[in-house]
Amino acid sequence: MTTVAPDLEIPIEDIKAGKRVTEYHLMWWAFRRDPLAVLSLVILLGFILGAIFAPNLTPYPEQGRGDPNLLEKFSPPNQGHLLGTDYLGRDVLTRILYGGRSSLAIGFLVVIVAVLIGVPLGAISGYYGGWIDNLVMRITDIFLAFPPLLLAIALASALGASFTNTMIAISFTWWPWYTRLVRAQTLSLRERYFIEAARSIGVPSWKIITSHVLPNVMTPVMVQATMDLGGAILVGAAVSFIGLGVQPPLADWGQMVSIGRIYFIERPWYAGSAGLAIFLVTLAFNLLGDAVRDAADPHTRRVVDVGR
Amino acid sequence: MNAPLLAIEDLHVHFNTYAGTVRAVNGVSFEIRSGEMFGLVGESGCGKTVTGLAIMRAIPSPGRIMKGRIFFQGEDLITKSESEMRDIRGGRIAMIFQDPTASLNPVFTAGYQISLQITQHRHVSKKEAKQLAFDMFSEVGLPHAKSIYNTYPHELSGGMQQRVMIAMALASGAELLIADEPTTALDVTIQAQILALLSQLRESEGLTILLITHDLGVVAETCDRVAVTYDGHIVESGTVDDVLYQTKHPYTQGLLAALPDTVRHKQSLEVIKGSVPDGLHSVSGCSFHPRCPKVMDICLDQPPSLIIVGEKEHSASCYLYMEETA
Amino acid sequence: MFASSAGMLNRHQKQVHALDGIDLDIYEQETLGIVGESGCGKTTLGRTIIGLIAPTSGQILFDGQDLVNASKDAKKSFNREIQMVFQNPYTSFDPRFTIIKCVSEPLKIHTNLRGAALTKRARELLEQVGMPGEILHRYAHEFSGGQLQRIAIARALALNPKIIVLDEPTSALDVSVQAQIINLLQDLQRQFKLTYLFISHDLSVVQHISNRVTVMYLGKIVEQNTSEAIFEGQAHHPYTQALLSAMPSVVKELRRKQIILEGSVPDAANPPKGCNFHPRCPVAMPICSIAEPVLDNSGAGHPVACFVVNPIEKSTDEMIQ
Amino acid sequence: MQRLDYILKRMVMAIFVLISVSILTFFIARVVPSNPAAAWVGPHPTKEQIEKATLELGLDKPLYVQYQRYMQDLLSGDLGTSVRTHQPILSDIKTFLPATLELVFVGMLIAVLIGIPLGVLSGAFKGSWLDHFTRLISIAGVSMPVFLLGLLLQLLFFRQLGLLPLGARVSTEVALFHPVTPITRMYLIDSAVTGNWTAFKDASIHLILPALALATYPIALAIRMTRSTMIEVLNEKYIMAARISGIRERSVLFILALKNAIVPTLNALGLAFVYSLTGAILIEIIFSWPGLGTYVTNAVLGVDFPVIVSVTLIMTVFYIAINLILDILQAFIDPRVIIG
Repeated sequence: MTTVAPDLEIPIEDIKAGKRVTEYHLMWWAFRRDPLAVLSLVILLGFILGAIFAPNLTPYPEQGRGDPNLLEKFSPPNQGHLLGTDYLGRDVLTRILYGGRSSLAIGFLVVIVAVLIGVPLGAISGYYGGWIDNLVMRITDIFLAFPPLLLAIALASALGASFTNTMIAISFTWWPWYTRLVRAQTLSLRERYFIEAARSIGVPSWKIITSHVLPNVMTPVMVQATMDLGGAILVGAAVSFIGLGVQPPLADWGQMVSIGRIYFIERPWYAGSAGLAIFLVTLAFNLLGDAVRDAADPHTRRVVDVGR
Repeated sequence: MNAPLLAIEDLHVHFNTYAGTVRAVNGVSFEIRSGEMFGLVGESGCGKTVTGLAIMRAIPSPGRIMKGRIFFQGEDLITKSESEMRDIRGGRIAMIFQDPTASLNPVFTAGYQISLQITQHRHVSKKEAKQLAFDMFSEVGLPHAKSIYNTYPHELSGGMQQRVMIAMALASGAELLIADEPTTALDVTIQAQILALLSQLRESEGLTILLITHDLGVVAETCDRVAVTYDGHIVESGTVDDVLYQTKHPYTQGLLAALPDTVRHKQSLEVIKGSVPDGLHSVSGCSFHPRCPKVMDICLDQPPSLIIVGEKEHSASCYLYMEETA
Repeated sequence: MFASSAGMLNRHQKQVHALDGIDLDIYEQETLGIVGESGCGKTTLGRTIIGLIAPTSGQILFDGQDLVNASKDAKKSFNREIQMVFQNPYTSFDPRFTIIKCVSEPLKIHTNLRGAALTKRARELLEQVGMPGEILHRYAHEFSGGQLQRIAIARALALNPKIIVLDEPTSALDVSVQAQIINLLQDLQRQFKLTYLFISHDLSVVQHISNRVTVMYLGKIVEQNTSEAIFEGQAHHPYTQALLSAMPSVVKELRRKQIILEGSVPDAANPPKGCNFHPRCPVAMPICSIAEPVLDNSGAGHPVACFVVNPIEKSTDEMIQ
Repeated sequence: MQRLDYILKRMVMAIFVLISVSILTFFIARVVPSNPAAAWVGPHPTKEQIEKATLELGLDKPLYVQYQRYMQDLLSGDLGTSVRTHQPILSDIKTFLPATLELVFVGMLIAVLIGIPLGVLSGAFKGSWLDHFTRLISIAGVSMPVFLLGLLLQLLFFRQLGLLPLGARVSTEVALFHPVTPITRMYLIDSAVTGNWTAFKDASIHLILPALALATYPIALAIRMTRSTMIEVLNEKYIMAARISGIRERSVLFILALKNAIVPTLNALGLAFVYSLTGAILIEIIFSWPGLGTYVTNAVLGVDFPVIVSVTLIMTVFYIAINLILDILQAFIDPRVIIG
């Protein structure tokens, strides 16, 4: 009825030889065998390193910081400017490398803040249940009732257009998803006896949460966080596109598309390369998330418990 | 003696996993006669459920029937096409499972599910199907058939759900019912109800039942004949009286001795040392030899075959009895 | 989406009497078996005794001291004395913990053992339950159900408890493994002078291991007697009789005339009036649907809660009210 | 009865969420800005303007009084005045909202018609070429910035192929010589009702590119969610039981499995809707679509704070309403939802 998936090889000899094989070993093992995962990792590393070492990589670091070069306005891609120049004559590739700084930073910061707020709240809510759970869930209801981009726009404009405020505004809309996710995971963990066993021994609740609950919810959180890095970059770009967020002369991908769209039909390279950068990075994070999920799922990894 | 309704010959089912080939069923042969209740008994991982699924030709994904023949009313099921099998599944052979809650579709009423089953296999109108469903419900002892018809599974108790499953299984006139641990998830008093129902259906409908179970007590009380499986093959088979009370194979003996009700209160139970092989690492010779208290040299290299060891085709696969019969 | 399962508007749920007026004594070094079908409250009872659930009312006395209203410190010391082994060995261990971390968790909470001394104690515990000490650094998923249940017993023994609550410890295991675990439990009981509360739905196992047996139905005790008596013809409550008759057995002498009960256990949130068992009882009398029988020695010489066994003479009117 | 209970409960919940949302927007409007009065009057306020706004909004009063006044205004339909257009915001929204809704509904329709069937097939035939192709589309779809997609579509269909217009709701000729009579202000409906088929055709052509761009993310989302629920459902025991009892594969997939998978898919639609709403903001800029998105973007550029807050509130109300409808729909499909 169903097709037979190709058999994977797993370090069965290691298991037999008594080497310590943890969940993470198995995940890494499966992950390495996924070509798309490795490709996306390479793309991401490229962008991240490019952003960090931008001043050393480009011959026009001053243009990356915003200095105009009006003599070379709108030159199409050529040897000196691989991706052409923008309306102020700045090298587009340089602007993209520099713009990666804010876009990637938004992605990482938003996800980190959302995880730091959302995960503990979800664990507490799911573990304690009762009125605490009710309160936390109703609060997430309220936040999730807003269209996230709009809430971010409203907040960012209340706080004033800037990189930090964009970051705060997006994080504000993001954490409830983690609360929901971790709460659901915690509820299913509570059904398992090892939590009861710890409680019956008298392990304090905070310790059960930190040592039993949180480590066991980390895998789905990791998967979600990886995908959300892409999602947050997308929303960050949208906020910048609208005109909130990083302000010129600092470079930012969303802002570059926003300015470049006016010239796009005649001179597509400017807005196009910035948009493509957003697309590639988001795509890579999504592929990576997929791969992490597949690697974490024993069904796709096809691990049979050998001991049983 | 009746001709066999179902005859399985040298069935092998293997699962190809990353870790290697798991030989879940490794040379199973037995016959079920028309109208009897046949017990297939064994511990977890002995291949009894896979045997049941193999009869249905419904082995899940990495598994394959490697070898063997399955004759149902004289026809080999292995050679049937998928569409011929679809008529046989549910139409002539039906199967019920351990967990009725999971086996019933939660978003359809019991009535819808049984009607779908009936119209699938019989050319009847919707109205006739509904009447048939009512009849089946009362036949399996569900009161108020009309209200059950419009009930969702989650509104029924476990025992009632299993009755609905049985009604669905029999609705299209199956002759053979494969019941895979049908009472394991149920309470003792409900188990008694369901077992009584199965016995009654056998009498009234002439239903043949293959009862797959781990519980020797259930076998003792309900079955006519029984086969004991170990590591994917049959170690002993015969009438229930012969196998359970004239026990020949050391494994069956060990299983019986491990039952708490066979031993006096508070005394130690007999224990079979070690644990069941995983089907992945094949054991040379008789696969029970590492755990056998009566192991001999010959057991280590040649697997024994099933031979007659007593009356009424009481057979066992054990070298202890080879000389006697030879 | 604001679709969460238990909303705050769900609060007006009915209070469910999972346990209703249970009186139970457990004596030192005995094994008290608790038998009943799903929904009878046997697991809730175990979890209440171990302190996982706080009773709505009532007392749990341990050596004469009240566990329910005890101070935090006192509760902590009770935690050492009463341990529990759970039904499903596969979920009894944190998949991210090594065996040593699992077994030594209680020791870290309640003792000052650390480092080498802790490892030594963990090794010792594992050897007591028949597991090699070398497995300390493995993970739970590397073991079979029977092996895990041994490790769970080792964890329960870590603090030298007086009482161990065993909640269906063998129901997930195969017969041959079940026998190993039962033998192990009996050996340990002798060796460490343990008291067991053995909860199970399997009468044959309970009969085998227990000194006394308590039969429960829908949150209440219906009969209590010594194990021998119950299994050798001294079962008086119609429910106990039905349970015994429904128990399939390979032993021909144990096969009784089957009493097949109608219907199934009612919903605990909505129990029947009068005797909880009367809708299914083959010998129910009119009074059974009106009044609630209490545990009484008068009819059978041991506690039975049934109007058939203990005919009412004295204050019928009072009871009907 | 139980179902009615459930529906009532959901409605009460929705009202609770509405009230909470109003409190949150109140905070964003009156508490978060460093100078709410200045934010309210727009860029470069004069001292008198600020003082006047302070009085009008009651900013000198305690918060609960301010909230009371805020709610009174809201309920009487007074959303304030736009700093830029100097019009009451409510009348501006009435003008712009239909254009956005038309775009969003057409986009959603495309998403549902393409996304859900593809998700079902992809999940049912996991591992097939169709599945791989669909997964590729969906992962690219959720990664694609909607504005880039809009620009690329323009480049291809306007610049390269010359097939479709660059933007706007209708062409200039139609606007001048066959104007759409405003009834609902959704051009497709209005032109059809008045029999203005020239305008209908023109409006349809103008809708194609923006609706397609807008639908991409929801399509991808619908595929992903439907596919994963479908896979989950097909692994259930009751599906195996149905197959083993000889039920035709077609009935198994499209009756027995699909009804189980549809409930989580409805949740996906709720999400898809909200992404369409926000996606519309970006798409409208690219396609010069005179809707709420253009309105709010201009408000951002013109620091028109009252407009931003009001549009946020209005769109949130729409989103809550859609979710309520989906919740109620679920109750009619899956009986377990009611007791769960």
